Amino acid sequence: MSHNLLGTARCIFQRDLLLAWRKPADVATPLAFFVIVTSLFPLGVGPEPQVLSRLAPGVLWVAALLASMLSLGRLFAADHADGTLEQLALSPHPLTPLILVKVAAHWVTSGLLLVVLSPLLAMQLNLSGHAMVTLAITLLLGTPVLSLLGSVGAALTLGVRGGGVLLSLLVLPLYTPILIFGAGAVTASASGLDTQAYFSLLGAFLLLALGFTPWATAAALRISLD
Amino acid sequence: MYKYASPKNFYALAGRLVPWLGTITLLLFVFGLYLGLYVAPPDYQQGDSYRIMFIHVPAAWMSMFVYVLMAGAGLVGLVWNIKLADMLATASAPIGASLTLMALVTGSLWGKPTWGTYWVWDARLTSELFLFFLYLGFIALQAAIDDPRRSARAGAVLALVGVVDIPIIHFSVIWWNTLHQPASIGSLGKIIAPTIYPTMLHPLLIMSLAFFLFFFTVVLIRMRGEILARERHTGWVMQIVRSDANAPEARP
Amino acid sequence: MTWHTFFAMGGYADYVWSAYGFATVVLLWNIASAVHRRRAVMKMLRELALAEQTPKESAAQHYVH
Amino acid sequence: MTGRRAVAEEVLLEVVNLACARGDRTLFENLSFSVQPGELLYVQGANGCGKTTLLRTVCGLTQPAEGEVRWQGTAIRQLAEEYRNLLCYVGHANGIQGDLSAAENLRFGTCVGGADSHTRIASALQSVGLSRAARLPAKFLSQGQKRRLALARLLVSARPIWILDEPLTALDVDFGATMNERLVAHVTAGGMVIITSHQELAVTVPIRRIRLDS
Repeated sequence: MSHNLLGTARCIFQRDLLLAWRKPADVATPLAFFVIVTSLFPLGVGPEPQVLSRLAPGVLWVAALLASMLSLGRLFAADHADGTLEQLALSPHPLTPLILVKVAAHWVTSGLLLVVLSPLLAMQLNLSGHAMVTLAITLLLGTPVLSLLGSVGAALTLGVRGGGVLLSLLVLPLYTPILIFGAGAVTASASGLDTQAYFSLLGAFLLLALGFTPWATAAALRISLD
Repeated sequence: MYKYASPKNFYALAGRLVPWLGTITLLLFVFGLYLGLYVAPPDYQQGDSYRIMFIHVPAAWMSMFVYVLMAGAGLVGLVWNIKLADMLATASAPIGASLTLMALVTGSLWGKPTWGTYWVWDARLTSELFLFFLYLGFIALQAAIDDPRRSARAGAVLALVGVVDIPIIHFSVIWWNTLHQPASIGSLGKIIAPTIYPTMLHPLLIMSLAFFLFFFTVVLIRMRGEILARERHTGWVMQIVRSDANAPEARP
Repeated sequence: MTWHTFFAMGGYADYVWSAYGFATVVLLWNIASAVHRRRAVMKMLRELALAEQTPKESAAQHYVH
Repeated sequence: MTGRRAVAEEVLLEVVNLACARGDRTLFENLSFSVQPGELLYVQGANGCGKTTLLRTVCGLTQPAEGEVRWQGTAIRQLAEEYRNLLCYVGHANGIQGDLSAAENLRFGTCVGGADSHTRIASALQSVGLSRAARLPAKFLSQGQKRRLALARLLVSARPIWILDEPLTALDVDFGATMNERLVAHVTAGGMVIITSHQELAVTVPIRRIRLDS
């Protein structure tokens, strides 16, 4: 009797969450980065509430983008070093859905926590209540795309010298559409405009990324293991 | 056709093609520049500054074309394991990156007389800037991986993800640009579009063709280098090296 | 049209000629680096071929030079 | 048609004209062999001659420069999941996460391997002598114990093809003997083993050897 794909998927998801639970520092570091970077901005541009609320959507989104990127190192590196990745690649299940599960588990322990933290930081930067909700929704739709796109970069740079800096060079340009529409929605909401179109676009990006990137990441992982 | 898919035959074929392609490219450049700088009349709005278009626009077109070609070649190399396709992708990257840089610099030099400032977050320039970053990523990734096969395949995956993302980036930047730019500043493309006359269109097309052939000339030279490097253990490359070593001082 | 008005570019000489100058530099760099890369590979291969010969042979060859 | 089929079934795992390269160094070329049920193939050769690469290529992890690996006459590249379902690979890396317990690691390993393992985890841990360490985080295990934990996957997943890269390194003598018995049992039951090892294999079944560096 062999496990079906769903059983294996659940197994991977639970294991990755359990590992994150046992190594909380790894999860907390990108979050701390998010908080620190956004707290530095008022010191740089001055404490005037109008200036801060004008800059807040961009600052929060760029900080979330960088924090999400920094957490990517955790996605495959440990599994690559200890041989778990080989076992995944040799699993009798196709690699693509297994990768999707790993990215999902990674998002739960990175992007989702950024969403949870965001209202706090939005308050710090004097963002209105309505815009705060918009920020949380855009992060909820956008950070999974960041994780999915980032997984391709993380897989490509596995075991490559200068991997960390290289990863940022590969991944950040790909992130631009998410930044534009994520921050755009928050700005629009802060000035009382409709944000429906932004949400639809971010949702469309999410579907596109779900369909395309796990395949690319699986291909990249097989290349890195070769 | 299939005969030339072997690196050895391609090396010889490319060696024969390069002088011809190079000569045609040079003639097209001379003719295009003559039409563009001398024959075409000044624009009634922009005066002579619009003449930068004859290099900016072909460079911008080529920068996108080369990236798509690179991704296509990468896909062919990835799926059918064809070395020449890998080499084409690797050889294209620095040329594409340099043409993107050219589009950026000439665009900003055209922007100064048009907008009064060297850099405006115009849709075309911003897209080009991110395209440049994508090229840099591709080159850096391939440079960081020593194993030639892994390097080629990793680059191919990145180029494929990039080629899907480029239209999205482009469209996002246009959307963003229309939201944030005051209406008085139009994009460079919009400024040219209504005022294009045959006297301006002809040099533009000839310069574009010249850039296109220039790319192929240079990519063939680069591919010859790549072939030598990657096939260095084969008999035919060793033979070329030996015959070349007999007269090393004969070349400048 | 005189050469002078041609080079003046209706007052936009700085922008037009620096754009064309930069384009020329990029195009020439492309040719030079492509040719240089092929030569460098060839040189490396020659060194490799030399290194693979037995020490005696290469010493003799060196002497003949 | 039937004749061909009979031949194809006789030769199960087949390596045809295989060539592998690392960087631009060719490790081996024109390598052909086949493995039948009940056979143990011992891959020998000096360090760096491509033993690990050969094993990874037979698994399908590494793509060969030329040639192919076939299962029942079909390239494993085409079979993909179907072939991986027959395989258990223990490589240099143990595939063990230090922050998971020994039992959790084994459960995850067999689950990824597609085997339903709930009942057999405990007995497998016992037979590799780790039942008392079952709930200990794996980072506290010794090198030998980690190796044993990795090898326990073989016992749980019950696959016909075992591909083992230096399974005996870091193992103490006692468990080395147990491992040899396990190999014999697997081969006698009609399984296949492809193995590399620095230690001589003290098994009571005939060994087929290939040398890569000659």
